[in-house]
Amino acid sequence: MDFNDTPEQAAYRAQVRAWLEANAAEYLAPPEKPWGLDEFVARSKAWQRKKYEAGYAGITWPKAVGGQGLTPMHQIIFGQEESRTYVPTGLYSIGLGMCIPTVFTHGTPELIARFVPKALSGEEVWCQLFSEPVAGSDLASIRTRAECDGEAWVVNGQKVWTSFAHRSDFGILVTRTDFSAPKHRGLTMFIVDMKAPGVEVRPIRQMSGASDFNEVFFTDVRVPDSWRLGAVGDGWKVALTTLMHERLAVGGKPRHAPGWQMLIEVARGIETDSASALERADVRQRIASTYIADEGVKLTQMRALSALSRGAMPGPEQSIAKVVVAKTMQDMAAAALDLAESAGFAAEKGSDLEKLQQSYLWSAGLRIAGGTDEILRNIIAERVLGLPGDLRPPKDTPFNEIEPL
Amino acid sequence: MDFNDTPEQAAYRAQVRAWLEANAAEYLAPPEKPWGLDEFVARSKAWQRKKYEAGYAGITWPKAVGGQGLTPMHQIIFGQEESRTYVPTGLYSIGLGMCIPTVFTHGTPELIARFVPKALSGEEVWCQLFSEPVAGSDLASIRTRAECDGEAWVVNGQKVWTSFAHRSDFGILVTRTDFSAPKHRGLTMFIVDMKAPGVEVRPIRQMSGASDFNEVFFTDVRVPDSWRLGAVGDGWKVALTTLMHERLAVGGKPRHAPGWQMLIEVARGIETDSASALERADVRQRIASTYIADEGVKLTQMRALSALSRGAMPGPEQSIAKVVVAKTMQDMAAAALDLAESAGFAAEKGSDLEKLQQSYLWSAGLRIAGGTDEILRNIIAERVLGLPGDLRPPKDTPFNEIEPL
Amino acid sequence: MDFDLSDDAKTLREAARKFLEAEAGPKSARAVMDAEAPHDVALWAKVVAQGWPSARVPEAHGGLGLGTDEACVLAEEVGRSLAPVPLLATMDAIEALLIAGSEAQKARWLPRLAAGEAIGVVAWGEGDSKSPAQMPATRLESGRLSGVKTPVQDGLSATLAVVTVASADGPAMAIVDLASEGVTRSPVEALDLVRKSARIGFDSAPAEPLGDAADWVRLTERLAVLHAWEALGTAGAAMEMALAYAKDRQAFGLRIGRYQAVKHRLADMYIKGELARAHAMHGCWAWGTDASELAQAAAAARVASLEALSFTAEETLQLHGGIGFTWEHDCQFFYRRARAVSAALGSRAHWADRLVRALEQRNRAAA
Amino acid sequence: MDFDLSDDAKTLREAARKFLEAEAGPKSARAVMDAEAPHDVALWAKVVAQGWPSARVPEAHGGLGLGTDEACVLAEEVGRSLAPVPLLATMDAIEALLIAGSEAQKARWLPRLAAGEAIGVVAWGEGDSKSPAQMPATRLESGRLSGVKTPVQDGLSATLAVVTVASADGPAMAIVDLASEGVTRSPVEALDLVRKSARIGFDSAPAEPLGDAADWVRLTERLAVLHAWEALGTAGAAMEMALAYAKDRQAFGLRIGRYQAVKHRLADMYIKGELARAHAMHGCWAWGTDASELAQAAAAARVASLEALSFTAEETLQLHGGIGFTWEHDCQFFYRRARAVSAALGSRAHWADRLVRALEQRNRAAA
Repeated sequence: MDFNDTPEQAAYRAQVRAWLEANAAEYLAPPEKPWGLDEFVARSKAWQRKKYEAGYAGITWPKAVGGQGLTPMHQIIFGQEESRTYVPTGLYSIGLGMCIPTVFTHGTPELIARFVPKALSGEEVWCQLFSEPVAGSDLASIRTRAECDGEAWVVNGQKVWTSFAHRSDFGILVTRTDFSAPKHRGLTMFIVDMKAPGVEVRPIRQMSGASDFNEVFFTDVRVPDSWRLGAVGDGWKVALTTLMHERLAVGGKPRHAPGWQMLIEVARGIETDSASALERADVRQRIASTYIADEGVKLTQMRALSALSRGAMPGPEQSIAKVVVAKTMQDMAAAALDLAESAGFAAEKGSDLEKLQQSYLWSAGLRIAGGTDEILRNIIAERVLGLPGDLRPPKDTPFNEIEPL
Repeated sequence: MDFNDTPEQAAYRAQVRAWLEANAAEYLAPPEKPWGLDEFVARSKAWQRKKYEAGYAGITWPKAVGGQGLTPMHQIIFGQEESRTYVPTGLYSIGLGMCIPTVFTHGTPELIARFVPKALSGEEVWCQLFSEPVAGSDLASIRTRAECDGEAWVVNGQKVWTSFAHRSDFGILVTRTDFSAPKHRGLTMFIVDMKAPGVEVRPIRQMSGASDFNEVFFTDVRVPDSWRLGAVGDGWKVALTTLMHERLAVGGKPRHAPGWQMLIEVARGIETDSASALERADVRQRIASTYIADEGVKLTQMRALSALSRGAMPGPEQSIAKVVVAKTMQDMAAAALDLAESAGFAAEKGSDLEKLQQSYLWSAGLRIAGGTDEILRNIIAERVLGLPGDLRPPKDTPFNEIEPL
Repeated sequence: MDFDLSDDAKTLREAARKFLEAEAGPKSARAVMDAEAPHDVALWAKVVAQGWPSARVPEAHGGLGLGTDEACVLAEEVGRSLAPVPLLATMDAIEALLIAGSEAQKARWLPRLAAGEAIGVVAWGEGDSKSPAQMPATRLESGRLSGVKTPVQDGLSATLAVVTVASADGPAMAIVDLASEGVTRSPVEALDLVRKSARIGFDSAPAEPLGDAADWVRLTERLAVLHAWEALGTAGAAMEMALAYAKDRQAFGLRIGRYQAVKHRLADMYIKGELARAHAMHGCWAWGTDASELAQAAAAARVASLEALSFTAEETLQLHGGIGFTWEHDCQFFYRRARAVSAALGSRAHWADRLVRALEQRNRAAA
Repeated sequence: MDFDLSDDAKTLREAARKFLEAEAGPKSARAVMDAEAPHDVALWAKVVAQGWPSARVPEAHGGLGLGTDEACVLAEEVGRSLAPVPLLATMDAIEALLIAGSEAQKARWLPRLAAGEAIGVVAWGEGDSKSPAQMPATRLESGRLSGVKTPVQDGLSATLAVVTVASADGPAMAIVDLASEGVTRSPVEALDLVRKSARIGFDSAPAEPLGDAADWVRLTERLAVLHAWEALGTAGAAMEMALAYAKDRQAFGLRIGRYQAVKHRLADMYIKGELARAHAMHGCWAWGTDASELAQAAAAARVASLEALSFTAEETLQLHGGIGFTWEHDCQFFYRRARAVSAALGSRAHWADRLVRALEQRNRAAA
């Protein structure tokens, strides 16, 4: 066991670090006040452009599509170093993490040439148009319709939970092209121009007050057949590529989310009825269990990285990360707010307690987004442990004849 | 709200109490050393006989079958007063609680006349022969076979989890008489003579070392057709009568099982690293949650009694009692043993800690017996809350054609 | 033995439920959340017209003189409907006067509270992390009150406050007319956006002492029971919403209520709710009969109801999936209200500690 | 970065698993449970022949001089197989000598322990409710040891004991040959019926001090790691049994592993096991490199592994239904062993407290 870099890794890390010092100097501390959305987008584009030009974009992607053709360990080293700064990266995490790999896996050479470079350089932003109001966990039950009309398809329907839809240039879109086929077999995937006539984006406000997602409405939107990804009816297979990349992206504790350290600091400042909060056995056990969960996930991911560096593919084992982290955040935030009594209910702006309030709201969404706790436990039970799937209605019923049980 | 008896109830209670003082004088304290099985059976029979003669047996049963025709409140008042003593009653709880009500509900007048009085007086002991090794929670999948042979049936098969089988005179036995009928429709119920040739009883030793249950093997056991309960093929309906009475019998915390009081006493005696155990916040929260669970179940049962005294039937709501109590016992025992460190691992005979060790072993069985935690949650979800049942294979498949999924 | 609510209380509950289903509910809550006004003024007028604020006020003071059963079912129904009116806050203040008020104080305030002319509130928190049993910084000296109470739920609506003040024997109470000089008020942002909170400052404001330190302890026990019923109502409404959703929403061809992960979670909500209800009834009985078990029963009711409410609020949201996390959905009312109920009277851990103290005394007395 | 066991350790693990699957397992455990002998003598001879007791003993003292990776995988495989041999007890004592032994003590004992001629044990509990950090009553004065250690797991098998004694700086260690005069032993009934326990009395028995109080603290950290691996192995074996049963057993026409109540419980076992394994690996690394994180990593490994083991043992039994509760079934081995592992080195709460102490120091150091 060795927590140190190999000489090659150390050299790459040193090179990255030097580049970041030269290029990310303005991002070494958090911004004094939060950026507005316009500024965030502008800064994100500028930063992605810099990375692209310096050869730090698409690190693991094939050279043929403009990537660097390096190993996942290079990607991880770059990510580790980049995350020591406060550079803005979230605008591209879905596009470059999930959409473009789907494009270069299933797209024609023309599509790859047209879309991949501009995505990689940050010039064009991408979003993912999968979920629908009646198709959440059960993605294959989507109802957005695409009908063939000569050389183009006409799309009607509604998508939901689309991050950065209003700032995206293009999206990957899963539609149903055959309602009389069984549920998984009537789907087809397209690239869609988010500026096309008939595309309407409406922000969704979350419980926390923020609007990180959108609804997207499609009314007679025309998509050229040449922008199709994969064969007609093969949309589910194409979507699985995207979802496999989601598995890599949905991970551990969100950066800067409160953890055990904050619980120690909050407890240190509270004198309860019986003792200093930090001395109370229940609080200490809560700190311990938060540490066990959060650090355990980190260490588990390091085990996966070690396997990755030996050539293994990340498997469904990684599903434990979010299921552990989200519930731990929720429980820890609730415990801390309890401990803080009325100060936890009306917390001062910018205080640790306010961060814990946000964490309490945010964690409720994190337990759902990117696979609910329940879906992730099913994945672990079925794909890791080999248990049989839930009993469900036959898979070969035509979609338009399915009667819910 | 009123916790006091009505005048009528108070009068009955006073009468019971006076009778117990006169007749149960030797049972006011626990026995100095535990009785052997023979002595337990002899004392149980003598005590049941006394109750029978004094009119305290079959309190709620119809007078026509030898009962007293009184209300459930009378039964409860008698039970409350009786349980203040240490009289032995367990030998009859299944026979009189579940078997005989099935006999007088579904039996012929001849069967009732033959069996009910001698059961009520304690002369004959009864057991219930339902579960099988492959039919636990899923009772309707039993395989013990009864074949018609003229005026008698020939029984072959195996039952399990039968309390007091070796001390019983008779049992109620559910068999499969038609293997080609759907699972719930090929069953038939009988009375069986436990002393008949071909009946073999083997005790099952539990993890705790005690042997409270038996396996019962049937080899060509002949049962007269006149001892059938209900019609051929109606065994499931008859069994439901028994199970409805089980719901009344399976209840809250077992008498004398360790509760929050013991946790307080154990904690009071322990000085931990940081503080007296009783002062530790985690221990206090455990005491509180044990109290909430155990007293909450008691109070819930009082609510049900109040409803009962106004004529309501006990419903599936009562399923919460065991699911709460068993897990609370297990968690509390584990917490107490943890707290006691090495003294909790090797406890002195007769100490509170030894009782907690026993409780830790016993509670594991209690979470299973009489409906597992999982089955009880299903019952609550489906019968109380009205949620749909688990998706299962069709109910009308012939039993001998069922393929497990 | 009759461990059940009185028939009168049940009748009142039915009436209150019907009234609030028609007049209040999440829509009314959302309207207040989005508005400037700290409560639904029109609804409050109707609630007053129903006579509910006067429920516990003795007839001699212009009230209905009802028992604790009735008070508890009103709390449950307000909790269930999320009705954005200061009814419970007013009932809290009335209870303080009933426990500790002099005849003059009762005569002055009870009729006005009963008639809805005054809106009351009980305020103990000071924006720090103290429990209701810890000594406040607020002081009452020579009839002048100085200090700050925050966050005071319904404090923007109130016209009369019962506040805790330091005394030699522990926290005690003072009563203050919020229209007095030296009283300042401002809104405070807190987790519950419907039941709004205030910061109330007292700078030598005229005030009177109200009872002694023992009265404050007794009051917290009564309020623990009353607000346990509120929590039961809120948890019950959340659970019904989850249940309805589970019976309707489909995933993978099944209604999600068929999946054991969902149905067993709902069973757990029911179990926690039933345990909490049993303790809340015990508390109601102990309060109503002034039984020696009150300290124990009130603490148990509080702990069990907070446990039921927070679990139910969290898992109701979870069962709704993405939609439950949106601003537009009602899940947030329950999720946020659970924190408000906890903050209003001290956390589970505080009350678990009090419960065990009461049990220790009982164990000692039994020994 | 390579956060994985060494290839040598993996090879040893494979070999140990194969060997123990053939030679040990629940049958061997049951035989020892039902027999008089405190361990499986024939199996122990084979284990000694494998050289395992000598794993951590330096080559200079006749051992293999292997690293912590190898020690940990041996602990895991012994835990998995429930092998009724005093290997871990002996490894515990070896670790004590490695940390704190003088050259003379090492020279005298390590070769015999490595060769299986001596069986070691570390004994700290005194039949009361103290943690390993609390002061024992046992005293070492002028080379004479007096006191009682009980329950000592594997204490009936041991020939050499490292025991804690009172010192001015906290618990310290002494080493004592159990064949000495003044040593008495008797079996003690405890929850684990396979790994038998002894009461060992010392009445002015000749003994030597072994290191100082700081060495005891360091030893408990190393043993926390070693026994975390044991717990992982035992939990893993229980889970595999539960998993196999869930794939086979049917109820209501379905294999029970199809029911979410069952499959999600198994997923939770897996999750707890993976978290515990990650911390155990971190602990193994910290131990092997003598890293400053050892106090933190060892405590986390202990807490996480106890949590995984007790949950897995309890729910494995539950998933088996009635059969799991019988004497004849193997569930009881896991259910009882979980208590033994907890008792062997102090409870979760004790180690959670130590973990937080280590984290506080780290937080302070970072600030």
